[in-house]
Formats: sequence, structure tokens, C-alpha cells
Amino acid sequence: MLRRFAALPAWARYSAAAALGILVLSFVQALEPGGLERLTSENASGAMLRWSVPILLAGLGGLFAERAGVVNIGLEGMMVLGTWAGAYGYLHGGPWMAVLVGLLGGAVGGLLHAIATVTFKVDHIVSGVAINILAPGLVRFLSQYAFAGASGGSITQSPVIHGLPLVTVPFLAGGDLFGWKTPDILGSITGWNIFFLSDITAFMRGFAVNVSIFTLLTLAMVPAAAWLIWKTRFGLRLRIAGEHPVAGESLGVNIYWQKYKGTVISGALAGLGGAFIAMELTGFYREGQVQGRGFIGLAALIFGNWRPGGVLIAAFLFGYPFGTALRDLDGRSTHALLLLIVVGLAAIAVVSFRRAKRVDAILAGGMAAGFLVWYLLTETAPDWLPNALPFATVLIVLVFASQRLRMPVADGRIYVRGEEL
Amino acid sequence: MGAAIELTGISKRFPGVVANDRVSLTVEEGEIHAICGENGAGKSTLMKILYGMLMADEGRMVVGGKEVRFRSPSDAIDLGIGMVHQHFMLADQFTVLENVILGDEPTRSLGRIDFKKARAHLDEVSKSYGLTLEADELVENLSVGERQRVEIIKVLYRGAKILILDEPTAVLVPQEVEDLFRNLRELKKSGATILFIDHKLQEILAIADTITVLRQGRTVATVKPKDVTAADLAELMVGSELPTPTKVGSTVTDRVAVEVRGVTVLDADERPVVDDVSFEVHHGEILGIAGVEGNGQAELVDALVGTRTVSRGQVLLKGEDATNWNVRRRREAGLAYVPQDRQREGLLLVAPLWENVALGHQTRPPFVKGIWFDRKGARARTEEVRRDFDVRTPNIEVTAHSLSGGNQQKLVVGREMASEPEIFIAAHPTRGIDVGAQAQVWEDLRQARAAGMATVLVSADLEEIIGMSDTIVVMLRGKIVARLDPDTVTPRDLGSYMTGAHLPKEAG
Amino acid sequence: GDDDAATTTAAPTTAATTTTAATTTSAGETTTTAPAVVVPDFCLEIPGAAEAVADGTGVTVGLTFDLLGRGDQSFNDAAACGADWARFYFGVGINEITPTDEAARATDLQLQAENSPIVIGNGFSFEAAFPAVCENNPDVNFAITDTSMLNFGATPPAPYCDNARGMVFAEHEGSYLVGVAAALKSETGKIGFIGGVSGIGLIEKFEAGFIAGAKSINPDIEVVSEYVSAFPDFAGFASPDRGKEIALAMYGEGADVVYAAAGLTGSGMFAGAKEYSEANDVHVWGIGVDSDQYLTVGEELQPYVLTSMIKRVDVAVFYAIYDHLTGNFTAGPSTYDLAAGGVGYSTSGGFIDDITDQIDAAIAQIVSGEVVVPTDPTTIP
Amino acid sequence: MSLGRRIVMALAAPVLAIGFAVLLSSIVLVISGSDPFQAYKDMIGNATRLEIVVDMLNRGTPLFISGIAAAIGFRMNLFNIGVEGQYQLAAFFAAVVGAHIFLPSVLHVAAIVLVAMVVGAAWSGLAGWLKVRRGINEVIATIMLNAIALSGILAWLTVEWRDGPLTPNSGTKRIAESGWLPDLNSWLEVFTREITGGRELSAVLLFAIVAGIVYHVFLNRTRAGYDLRVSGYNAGAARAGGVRSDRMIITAMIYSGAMAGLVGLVDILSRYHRFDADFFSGLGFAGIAVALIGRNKAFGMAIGALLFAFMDVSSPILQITKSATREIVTILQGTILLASVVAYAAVSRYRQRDEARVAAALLAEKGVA
Ligand SMILES: Nc1ncnc2c1ncn2[C@@H]1O[C@H](COP(=O)(O)OP(=O)(O)OP(=O)(O)O)[C@@H](O)[C@H]1O
Ligand SMILES: Nc1ncnc2c1ncn2[C@@H]1O[C@H](COP(=O)(O)OP(=O)(O)OP(=O)(O)O)[C@@H](O)[C@H]1O
Ligand SMILES: [Mg+2]
Ligand SMILES: [Mg+2]
Repeated sequence: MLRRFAALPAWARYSAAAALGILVLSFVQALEPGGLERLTSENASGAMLRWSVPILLAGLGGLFAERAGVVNIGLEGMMVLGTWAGAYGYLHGGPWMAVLVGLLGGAVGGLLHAIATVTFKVDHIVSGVAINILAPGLVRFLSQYAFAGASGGSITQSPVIHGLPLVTVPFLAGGDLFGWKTPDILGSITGWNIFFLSDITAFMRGFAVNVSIFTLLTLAMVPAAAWLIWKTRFGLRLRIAGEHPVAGESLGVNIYWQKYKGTVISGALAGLGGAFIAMELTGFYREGQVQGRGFIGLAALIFGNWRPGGVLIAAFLFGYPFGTALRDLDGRSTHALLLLIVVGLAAIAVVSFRRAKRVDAILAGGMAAGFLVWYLLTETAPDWLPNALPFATVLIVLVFASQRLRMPVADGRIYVRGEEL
Repeated sequence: MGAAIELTGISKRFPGVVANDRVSLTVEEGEIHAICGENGAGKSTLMKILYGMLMADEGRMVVGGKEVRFRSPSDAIDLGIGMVHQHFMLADQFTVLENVILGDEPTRSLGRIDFKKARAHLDEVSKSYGLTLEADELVENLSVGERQRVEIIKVLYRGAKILILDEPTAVLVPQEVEDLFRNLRELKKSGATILFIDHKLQEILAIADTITVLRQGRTVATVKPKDVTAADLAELMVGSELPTPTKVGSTVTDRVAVEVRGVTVLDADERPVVDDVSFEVHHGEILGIAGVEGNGQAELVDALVGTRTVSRGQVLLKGEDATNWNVRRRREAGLAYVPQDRQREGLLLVAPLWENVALGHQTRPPFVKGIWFDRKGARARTEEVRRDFDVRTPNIEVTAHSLSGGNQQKLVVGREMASEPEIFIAAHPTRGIDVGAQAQVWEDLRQARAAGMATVLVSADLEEIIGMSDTIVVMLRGKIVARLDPDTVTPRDLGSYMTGAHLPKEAG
Repeated sequence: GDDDAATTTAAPTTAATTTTAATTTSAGETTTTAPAVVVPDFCLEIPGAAEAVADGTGVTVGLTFDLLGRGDQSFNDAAACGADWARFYFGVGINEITPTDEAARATDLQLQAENSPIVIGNGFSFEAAFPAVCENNPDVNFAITDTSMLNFGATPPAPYCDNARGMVFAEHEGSYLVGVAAALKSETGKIGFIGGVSGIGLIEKFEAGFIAGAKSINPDIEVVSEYVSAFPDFAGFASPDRGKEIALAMYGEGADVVYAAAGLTGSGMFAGAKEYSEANDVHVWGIGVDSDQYLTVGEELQPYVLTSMIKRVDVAVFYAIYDHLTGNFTAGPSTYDLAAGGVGYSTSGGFIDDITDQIDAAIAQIVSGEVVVPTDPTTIP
Repeated sequence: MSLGRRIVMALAAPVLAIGFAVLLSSIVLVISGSDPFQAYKDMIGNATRLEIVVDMLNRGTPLFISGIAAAIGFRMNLFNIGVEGQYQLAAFFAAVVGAHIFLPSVLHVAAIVLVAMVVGAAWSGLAGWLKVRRGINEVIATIMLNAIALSGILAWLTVEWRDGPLTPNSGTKRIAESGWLPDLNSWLEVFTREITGGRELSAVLLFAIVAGIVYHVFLNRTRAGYDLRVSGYNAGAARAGGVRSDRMIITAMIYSGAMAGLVGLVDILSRYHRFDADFFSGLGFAGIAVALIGRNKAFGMAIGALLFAFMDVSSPILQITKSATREIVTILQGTILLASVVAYAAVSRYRQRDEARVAAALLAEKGVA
């Protein structure tokens, strides 16, 4: 069955997966004592979207570097540069300048990483760690001069900045079109209150109502990245640097250049993610506001099997519990997510069992039982759960699936022109 | 007609090595020009210079009558030169098509690759040379022969008129070599010039129009095949008679040192790579294992050494069931091992020589004193190895990385022999080392054999196998397909067993 | 004497520079007239400051900020205002230090103690480091905000040192006032409370006062409460991103006035108020905390700042310095409540001008003791 | 290579890196209108006071231990990014257990140390297990485990096990005095004047020294250390040489985690005697920096830790003398780190090439083919 699923075209696979996800969510929330509707509401998807975007950008950033064979755990630091640069850009030219400068700020981090790893052959992890340590110090220092004088600014934060305009999509969600208020198709269907169908439309509406242009641009980057990587000369040459650099070199492809490109783009995207956090989520630059999203982005990249679509799904998976938990004023949504984990683990257990992987089946089954007990014995989830949940999810998934993931063959290897192997 | 390529006075130095020393080479248009020489003679380096992957330190290159200077392979490609490298240059995760078009992609607007056009061109090329390939297959799924075809098509796709093939036959079975040669002749007919590197003299004589021999970075001769014999060629290559391994008398005892009973090893896909293999090696005996590379010898060696699990069957060392022993236990029981890939399995490249010499023996004197690692003992032993095995190094504090490949090999063989093993598993022990050192290793093996050492010798060098072994077994597709007497077998016979041309005489 | 004063005043802090650039000359220039001492214009007047007379010439104050440092538009700026006023009135010098991490707190405080006779630690985060430092520097006076500096390990709880003052505020009383305002302004009968960090016994006071104040106006009012993070995760005080999301959720559920007692996180709430109002063609409110946030959120968000619960950290800091200068420094807990002017509410923007009477009435009730504001939200029916 | 040449080679990278960092920072300071010489003078002047030396040692101690923890992994080509989570988890359990047991002094301290090491080792070993048995790259595994430890387990347990009234600074129950480590002031004062300001030189320093020596001796002089190193150099060769590299991975992670367990002990044994919100976080990442600067060598890391500690501890003086911004040290630290990894990579490549060249030249001289 899985094989037949894999044979479907990409759009069909993603839609089917999304529908399945929403279906499970509808069941899970129906089972929650007293019932819930908010897990599939437009607010839930809207929040998920907002919290996914920086992770998605970081993940896409990681994608470009690692496709070129450069492991980038400096994403976190590059996002930090992006948050600062975004704010700086905003204060010197408004929101679009913020996007641009944020992007450049991250790109500078990427360039640094490229210089260290490609030109000086420093180990990728070492350089990444160094950048992660360097970046916060650098921006704190710069803030002393850039922000500390301004009203509301200090060494740890910038004055207030604002995001790109919000839009509501015409027709789908009833946005305006040249002053004409279009019909709200998704909204109407949601209003009919049909199980599952209305859940889907409500959830979809969250993508169309009051979304930042920044968010829409980021979403558009996913197919764009896929197209770029798989369909263009740029992508083919980038990928050879990650798969078999010597082969590329032997055909006249300049591998160092590919790696530079990939790593700088990687930094730029991470920087965009940082700018997004500062502009759209926080409303100013502030020390420490990245909060590990760079690392989560890296996890999303692995989880997404080094593919743009996979990264998107992973970003949603991370963003959803964060968003849900924040909007969870009575603690019940997060509690319902426990059941979601149970369902997921049980599914893994069943699949493992059918593939005769006994250890996996027992491991997954045991964990499912544990979470089920937890679910049944409590009414609300603890505050820390949403913070730890995404990481635990990734780890659990990797425990059962890491063998199925395939990273670029030469990923993380130091490449020296003229040296084989 | 003029020469397609004229190289004059090409020199290339690497740190410490002169790879090419004023080499000159003239290749006529439309000929198949073979280049031969020992390992490290500088053949690949010369070809890489011609292909723009390396830049010569000195010398002139004339291609098609014009003097050229290549800065990257693209420059060479532009002049119609293509190269098939010694090691495959293919990305496993790319499709055949992607591998072929890389670097020369037909594009539409925005850098989109015009796959349709590319595929059409690929089809055209492969059809006109009779090299069929599935364009959308992942290279991962191709056989070795198919990969080679991809490599050749890669070159032809770019419209190359001058083809360089660096040891294309090394990985091929005879049948595939036949196919390849047929293709090369086709190409020649259609006007291509072919430069062809090979070690196997028979093959060279069979296909080449002209032969150039390199030795230690210099051109020593350019000859026509009809004027020379294989023996002549060999002498040109090494500068003297090839030393031949010969053994003196039999020292085989009746005590069994290694017994392998029905051993089966499975690969990741659960397919048997070593299939129900059984044999015995006695003290004082050398068992030679012959076979085309990739027929299970490597896995069998791993199973003997303990780096790979045995799925069925047993390995007995000196009468004890060692099937489940780990490597260390086997080594402590007196087993020594020369791995086939010294850099991957034999050496700690970034560590000093004396740390390298301890490897594998670190649990026994002179390397250990109680819980302590005995540096003094290790250094003393390393000096011994250096002296006895003629490892050429300024001192024993340098890293293994700074030794030449031959000296690295001598270090590995020396360290294993110095432990005075009772059981010796040697995979290609003389690969890549010079003639003198080769003779030395053979002499050491003979002496140890006389002292009662049991040896399993895996080698691709048939002379070595025949000359050194007391018994020969041949492996094909994981099975032992023949047991032969070295005194009666000829290399030609052995070759035909290895390729399966003979029916198995004795079932393994 | 003179020299010292000159250097400290000639190097005005950055916040001051921007506001009155015209009066400051570049540092180090020899000017015949001493540069005027400036106080940022968002600083509130200190009640009774004009009557306080002391000579602080040659005395430096070791002002130690919490991790955010000066410029946080809130807590640290308030403390800075207090010190700036002290410089203005008494001519003291200020040594400002902002620790870079937890481990730096103790060493930074010690460094301050070695250079200043009075050391201010701004924020409860200094509590752990203080006992050792105050004990080891018996000649220095210490004042720390937001904690009573009582050792609860002793029975009855006793001050750690006899040279350390713990300055606490009756935040519940101030929150009661903005609760009153919220209830009066709410049209939906539903209001919200966003707390920074739960489980530290501090923010619950705000919540209790807010709810009590709101119920005093409308007993049926519904209050939704949410904490951004829980002890030991202190991110809740500095996560505007999360604050905005929570605020959006609250507005979405019908609350039209939300009070954030969550430090920096509150600015996210105002951003949420703006976003929600614009998207839904309504006007919802946010209530600020600690300082008058109308003055700090920026022009675009000002229309959404109903009022702020003001905690006069500046007053506490100012008088700690004053007491030190006049030799009246007392150790132990000192509470700044409504009666003492330690808490209050702001009227900037004029959005609550119509209800100040009712709020002032509430003040009178509390000051007179007629109303006792609860400190524990769970005790409110 | 001659000894002199070796020393020059060994020192080239760090000296270059520090020189570059100082130069860059000076330029930055000049641009921002400060006098770099005054700033450095202030910092060094401050740091030469006995009290600041004590602060420096106290700050450097956990940095150094954390550096060793990271280095054990690095020597094995394992990137244990998880020291951060491991040491905090370890310190927490050590504090809780320490507060609930009553033993004679030495035993009490020993028990606390043991718990810390065991917990650190367990959490780190889990990452090793995930790598070996489940094929999860240790970088990813430890990043995930960090987050789970810090925002999951610790967040949960700190609430469960907090003691006393709910204040922002509440923590676990305080350890009885038998579980405190005496300070080393009297030792140091033998050589110096009296230490003022109530500063206590934490005896965890002794642990650090011992740990440094054990680390060096174990790795370089013992058979087990040889096994560990060998599998770091080349796992394939190690396997063929009878070293079980799978097991070595788990072993190394366990050693690394056990060492990480010691990182938090300055707070637990010497300073606060409990785990609370003020517990020193961030040492795991700082330790990675120390390991990178010290090239995983005990001595180098000691220098690196002291260097970082010096900058941390002496920089606040800049806020008082106002000769420069305190934040300049963050630039200094970051640049030293990045510059030194670049310099090491460059020097080591240069050295390799040089060695090969020297080797070949020597051979040519001897006239052998
Ligand atoms: N990139 C390099 N750096 C340093 N030395 C090199 C490099 N490439 C080749 N050499 C050295 O140059 C010499 C010639 O090598 P080359 O690869 O040309 O030999 P070859 O004749 O192709 O040998 P083989 O038959 O083993 O392929 C060898 O000593 C080799 O070690
Ligand atoms: N890719 C490379 N990069 C750097 N140095 C290399 C490379 N390949 C080989 N060398 C260096 O070239 C020298 C010879 O290496 P190689 O293994 O090719 O020798 P060889 O020709 O096989 O050995 P011998 O001459 O002893 O038979 C060594 O010093 C080695 O370090
Ligand atoms: Mg060679
Ligand atoms: Mg070659």
C-alpha cells in the first residue's frame, strides 16, 4: 500500500497526507472529554503557520547547504544574525528593507561558514558551533551602537519594528479584491459543520486569513526550492557537490563555488527566518529570541529527508504543538495531543510488527501504552510539554526511521580539489 | 595526418614526489594508444594533466595542432577531450541522464534543464555507438559494466573525439572486457582517438595500435604491439626482469591451523556473498585464494578476521570454534591480518608510525605494561619494523600520512609479521609496492611458512598466487569453484576458472 | 570631589543622550559650565523628590541591572530613572553594570561593592547572589528590588544581612486598579490576564488583584488567565512572540481588554491588539505593566494601551539612595504599596479619563483599609 | 621534525588566532571611539588582583571540565553537543540526592559526585546507544536530548522537587553541610595575602586538575585510552585492529557524560548547595569552545578556559572605568574561537604537507629510489 502511495504524484501525496493528518486530529479532539473543535480550527492552523515559518526557513536553509555537502549547524547563529539585521534594516528603511538586510545578515554568517569550511577546510560542525557562539556576542556588541541610543533600544533589544502587511486571500477566505468583498468559500463550508469536511476547510482557512505576505512568500519558497533543486542547472550542480564532488569537478563544475553558493543561500534563508521572528512574531530584535529554532530547523531537514516538501511537513509538525499550546487557554488542546502521539506510536508499532521488526514493535507499542496511560490519568497537560514535545517527536521518529533517511552522500566531508576519495 | 596530441616535456611534482618527469607523448589521430606502467608510474597524473584536472609544472601540450593551456576540465572538454577515470565518477543518487548531462546541461529560460532535449541527445549518442542505457534509472541500480558504459557515454555525449580511459578493465570480468574492446574498436572506426591505460599486458597487446611505457614518471619507450612480447613490455615497465615468486619445497604439516566449515556470509540484502565455503589451512601451508575482485574474497577474509558476522557455518582456529570470537580474541590467539585497503583498514594516517605499529597488537607486549600503553616498547618495535622491512622514513615520529603508499604497505606488512603470527590472513599484501619490497615480502612469507605459519593469501596477482601457494582455491560468486595444484596450473587456466569458463572440477 | 562629578555627568548614559541631545556636549570636552544633568523624559516625577535634600557629590551608586540592561522600556528603565533622578537632585555618580549571564551576577555585584558604597540590584534574579555578597561587604549598603531579602529557611523568616534592603511592591493593589479599569471598559464582559511566569509566587499577586478589581465592578465578569511559561522556565518574561499569540487567542475568544503582567512579553500583547482590531474592525485594549507603556510601545501601538499598572521601582531606588546619603538606610523588607505611592496607574492617552473617578475611589478604599486586595487568585470566589 | 620546529608549529595557530582577535577587537574599539590600550590595561589590571584571580579560577573550573567532556567526544570524532543537557541534569539529580542523604562528610561529597557522574553518563550514553543501535547521528541526538532534558525533564522535576516557599529563586532542598566542599582559601593564602570580599576558591578546582591529568594520562598513556583514540582516528582500522568501535562510541559517550556530570558541581558543592533557577547554564556550549581552542589537549584547554574566564571576569570593570564597552569581550571570544579553528585547520594542512615534503626530501638525500 505504501508503495502505491509513493507512486502518486507529489501534490496528491501531500494532499492525502494533510487530509489524513486532519482526520486524525478530528478524531483526537472528538475523543477529548467534553469535546474540542479548536485543533482543526483556522486559529490552530494560523498559529501553526506563524510558528512554522522560521523553522521552515531554517530547514530550507539547511537544505541548500547540505545539498552542496556542507553541514550547517551554524543555522542558529545565522538566524541570530538575521534577527538583528532584520531589525536594523527595518529601522533604516522599513519592512522590505528589513527582509533584505535580514537576508544579508544571515548570508554573511553563511559566507563565514563557507570561508571556514570550504576555503580553510575547517570541520563543518566545528565551524558551525563556532558561529553559533560568535553570533550572539556579535549582535550584542553591535546593538550597543545600533540600538542602545534609540528610544526603546538597548544592548539586548531594538526599538519596535513591524511586519509586512497582512492579507486575506480573496474568494477562499473572503478577502477584498479592488475594494470588492469576495465570497468566503472556505468560511461558508466550515459553517455547514460537516464532520471532517468542515474541519478541513476551517483548517485551510487559517492559511488564507490574515496571513503575512512574508508567510506567503516563505510558503512559495517550498515549491520554488524543489523546482530549483531538481529541475534546474543550478540545482543539478549544487547537488553534485553533495553527492560526488569529484565527479562534478571532472566535468568542469567548480565545486568550491557550488559549496559557497549553497552555504551563502543557506545563511540567507536562515537570516530571513531570523528577520521573520523579529518582524512578524516579536515586533523587535531581542537577545535570545531565536530560542533554538535553528536547531529545530536542522532537525526538520533531517526529518524531512533533505527534501523541501519533507522540510515543510516537519516544520508544520514542530509549529503545530507550539501554536496550539499557546492558544490553549485551558490546557486541554495540549492534552489531546498526547492522544495524537499514542495514535502515531501505535501506527508505528503495527507497521513494525507487520514488517517483522519485533524490537521496534515492542518499543513503539510500549511507548504508546505509556503515553496512553498518561493521557487517561490526566486532564490537562503540563506547561513544559509543548516545549519538549517536538524534540521528543523527532527523536522517536528517528529511532524508528533513521535507517530510511538518506542524506547526501558527501555531506559533511571536507572537499579538497584534486584529492580523490 | 598529424598527431592528435603532442605532449612534450611535461613535468608534475607533488610534495616529495615527481609524478611526471619531462614526459613526452605523441598520439596519432584515430589510433588506440595504450599507456602502461607500474603503480605510481605517473600514468593517471599525465592523463589528468591532459584533461585539465591538474596543471603541469612545465611542458607543452599541443592538441589538434594548437598549443593549449587547460585551466579546468571544461577547457579540455571544449577541445573534444573526454576522460573516463580510474575510479567511477558517478553520483549514485543521480539518474543516468543527470550524470551524463552534468556540466553540459541543455537549458531553457531561467536555467531550467531541457530534459527532453537531453534525453533525445542521449538516445542518439547511445544508439549510434550501440551502448544501450536506461536514461532514468538511478546509477545506484546499475552493474559495474553498465556504469562503465555511462562513463563512456558521458564522454561521447560531449562529442569527444579524444577519449582517455584510465584502467577501464580493472573492474571488468573478461566478458565485459570483450564488450568494451568491441566498443572501442567501433569508436576508432568512427574516427575517435583513444588513450588507454592498462596494467594487463595481454589486453594491451590485444587492442593497442601503439604502446607507451612509463617508469617512475618518465617515458621509457614507445613501441608497436607487433614488435614486442609481454615479457618485453614487463621488462620495460619495471626496468628489470620481473621477480617471480617461487617457493622451495613443502613445509606443510598435518596440524590444522584454520578450518572453515560451510561458512555463509550474507550482505545487507540478505543475499549470500560467501556461500557455503569450506577449507582447511595447515601450519606451514599457504592457501591461495584466487578470484576476480568482488566474488566474495573480501567478505571471506572479513569473516576469518572477525569483522563480519558469519550467518551459517563455523570458523575454527587451532582447533577451537572461533566463529563468535571478536577480532581481538582472534588476534590474541595468534592471528595477523593485512587488509586489502591499507588506508581504510590498516593505518591511522594522522598518528605517528609507532602508534600505527601497535595497532592490532596493543594488548600484548611490547606494547603494553599492565594497564599502561608502553611507548618505549612500541617505539623499539617500530624501529625494528622499519629496519627489517625497509620502511623508508626519516624517523618514526612522522605520521603515516607522510609515507608513500609502498612504504605504508611495508609498514603494515611489517607490523603484522613482526608479531610472529601463527595464522596470517593477507589480502593483496604486495599491492602497490616496489619490486624489491615485493621480493622481500615473499621472502618473509616463505620464512614464516617454514617456521609453521599458516597463511591465507588473497591476491589478484596470479603469478603471486601460483608462485607462493601450496594450495589454490578459486572463488566465483561466493562459492569455491575449484581447488587447484599450483605446480600444474597455469595463469591462463586459473583465469578461466576465475571467470567461470571452466566447469568446477571439485565442488567447494 | 569636583572632578568626579564632572566625569560622571560628562558621560551621560545613552538613554539620556537621545532625549536631550541639545543640552549635552560631547564627552570629554572642557566646557566652562558643567553640563546639565538630564533625566530621560519618559521618567516620572518622584513624589516628594523636590523636598528631599542630600549631597551626593563624590558618591557613586552601583546600579546593577538585570540581564536586559538599560533600555528595556520597563523594569530596568524604571530603576535607571530612580538613579538618574538621584543624580539630578543629589549629584551622585552612577556605575552601571549589566551582567551577561547568571554566573556573572555574583561577581558583578561584588565588583560594584568594591567601587560603590551603595549597590542596587534590580530584580529578583539577584536574590541568590545577594546573601553572600552583602555578608562579605558589611560596609556597603545593598538594595534589591522585587524581593524581600528574607531568609525563609529561618523561622521566623529573617533578613539575610543587616545592610541589605529588600524592596517589594504591592502589585496586587496596583493590579486591582487596572482590573477596575478593565471591567469598566469591557463591553463583552470578558477580559484576559497574561502572566509571565507561573509558580514563582510573584505574578499570581498581579492576577489576584486584577481579578478582584474587575469583580468589584462587575461580579459576573469572566476573566481568562494564561501564563506564558512556568517556573523554572523564565522565558515567559521575555517572549513577545508568545505574548502576541496568547493575546490573539484571548481576543479571539471574546475578551476585549487584556492585562499582561509579563515584562517584555506584554509588547506582544499590544501588537496582538492592533492586529486583531484591524483584522476584525473592532477595538480591543491592552493594559501595560511596570512602567507607563503608552510612552514606550511606539506610536502605532499607543491607541491600544488603555492604561498601565505602574510599579514605582524608580521611587524605591531613589529613596534607597536618599536614605543612604542621609544616613537613614534601613535594612530588611520595605514595602511600597498604594498608600506609599509605590504602585499606581497611568492615564497617558486619555483613554480612561472618563473613569478615573471610579479608580480613584478604589484607591481610597484600599488606602483606608476598607478593601483588602487578595494576593492569591485561588482564594477569589 | 626538530623540536623547535614542532613547538613553533604548535604555537603558531593559537598565537595567530589570538593576535588576529586582539587586532580585530582593537580596530572595532577604535572605530567605536574607545582606546583599546586603555581597555586592555583596565582588564589586565583588574585581573591581576588576587580576588579576581579567585573569580577567574572559579569560573574557569567548570569551563575546563566542560571542555574535557566535549574533548573526549571530539577525540573520538563524536560531537557531543549534549554536554549542556547532561551537566544540568546531572547537577539536578546530584543536588536532590545530596539533600536527601546523610553521610559523613567525605562520603557525602563522594556520593554527590558519583550521582552527578552516573546521571551525566547515562544521558550521554543514551545518545551513544541511539547512534550505534539506531543509526542516529550524535549531533542530532544530543541536540534533541538537550532540549528534552532542559525544557522537559528539568522543567518538570524542578517543580516537583522544589523546596520552601514559591519564590523566583526557589530550588531543591539545600544539601546538609556534610555535603559541602570546603574552600581552598587557606591553601592559596599560604602563597598570597588574605583573600577579601568573602570569595571562596572552590575545591572543585582540584577535581578539575585531577580530571585534566586523568584525561591526559588515560588517553595518551593507557591501553584503554589507546583503543579510544584509535577508533577516533580511523574506525575501520580500529575494527581490524581488534577494537570494537561500536562499543567504543558508547564508552566514549559515557566517559564524556560522566565528565559532564562534574561541570555543575561548583554550584552544587561550593556555591549554592542546591539546584535553583540561578544555576549556571550555558557551560556546555562554552566548553565546546574551550575544547576547540585547546585542541582537545588538557593543557591547551586549561589555557583556553582561563583565557575565557579572564575575559568574563575582568570585563565588567570596563563598565566602571568606562574605557570601552564590556561587550567587546564577546567579540574577542568569538573571534578567537573562529580564528583559532581556521588557524588550526590551516596549520595542520601545512604541517601535513611539510611533513611529507621533509620525509621525501630526506629519502632523496639518502639516495634511495
Ligand atoms: N594529488 C596528489 N598529491 C600528491 N601526490 C600525488 C597526487 N596524485 C598522485 N600523486 C603521486 O604521483 C605519483 C604518480 O601517481 P599516478 O596516480 O599518476 O600513478 P599511476 O601511474 O596512475 O598509478 P596506478 O597504476 O596506481 O594508478 C604517485 O607517486 C602518487 O603518489
Ligand atoms: N590525494 C593525495 N593528496 C595528497 N597527497 C597524496 C595524495 N595521494 C598520494 N599522496 C602522497 O603521495 C605520495 C605517494 O602516494 P601513493 O600512495 O600514490 O604512492 P605509491 O606511488 O603507490 O607508492 P610507492 O611509490 O611507494 O609505490 C605519498 O607521500 C602520499 O602522501
Ligand atoms: Mg599509486
Ligand atoms: Mg592511476
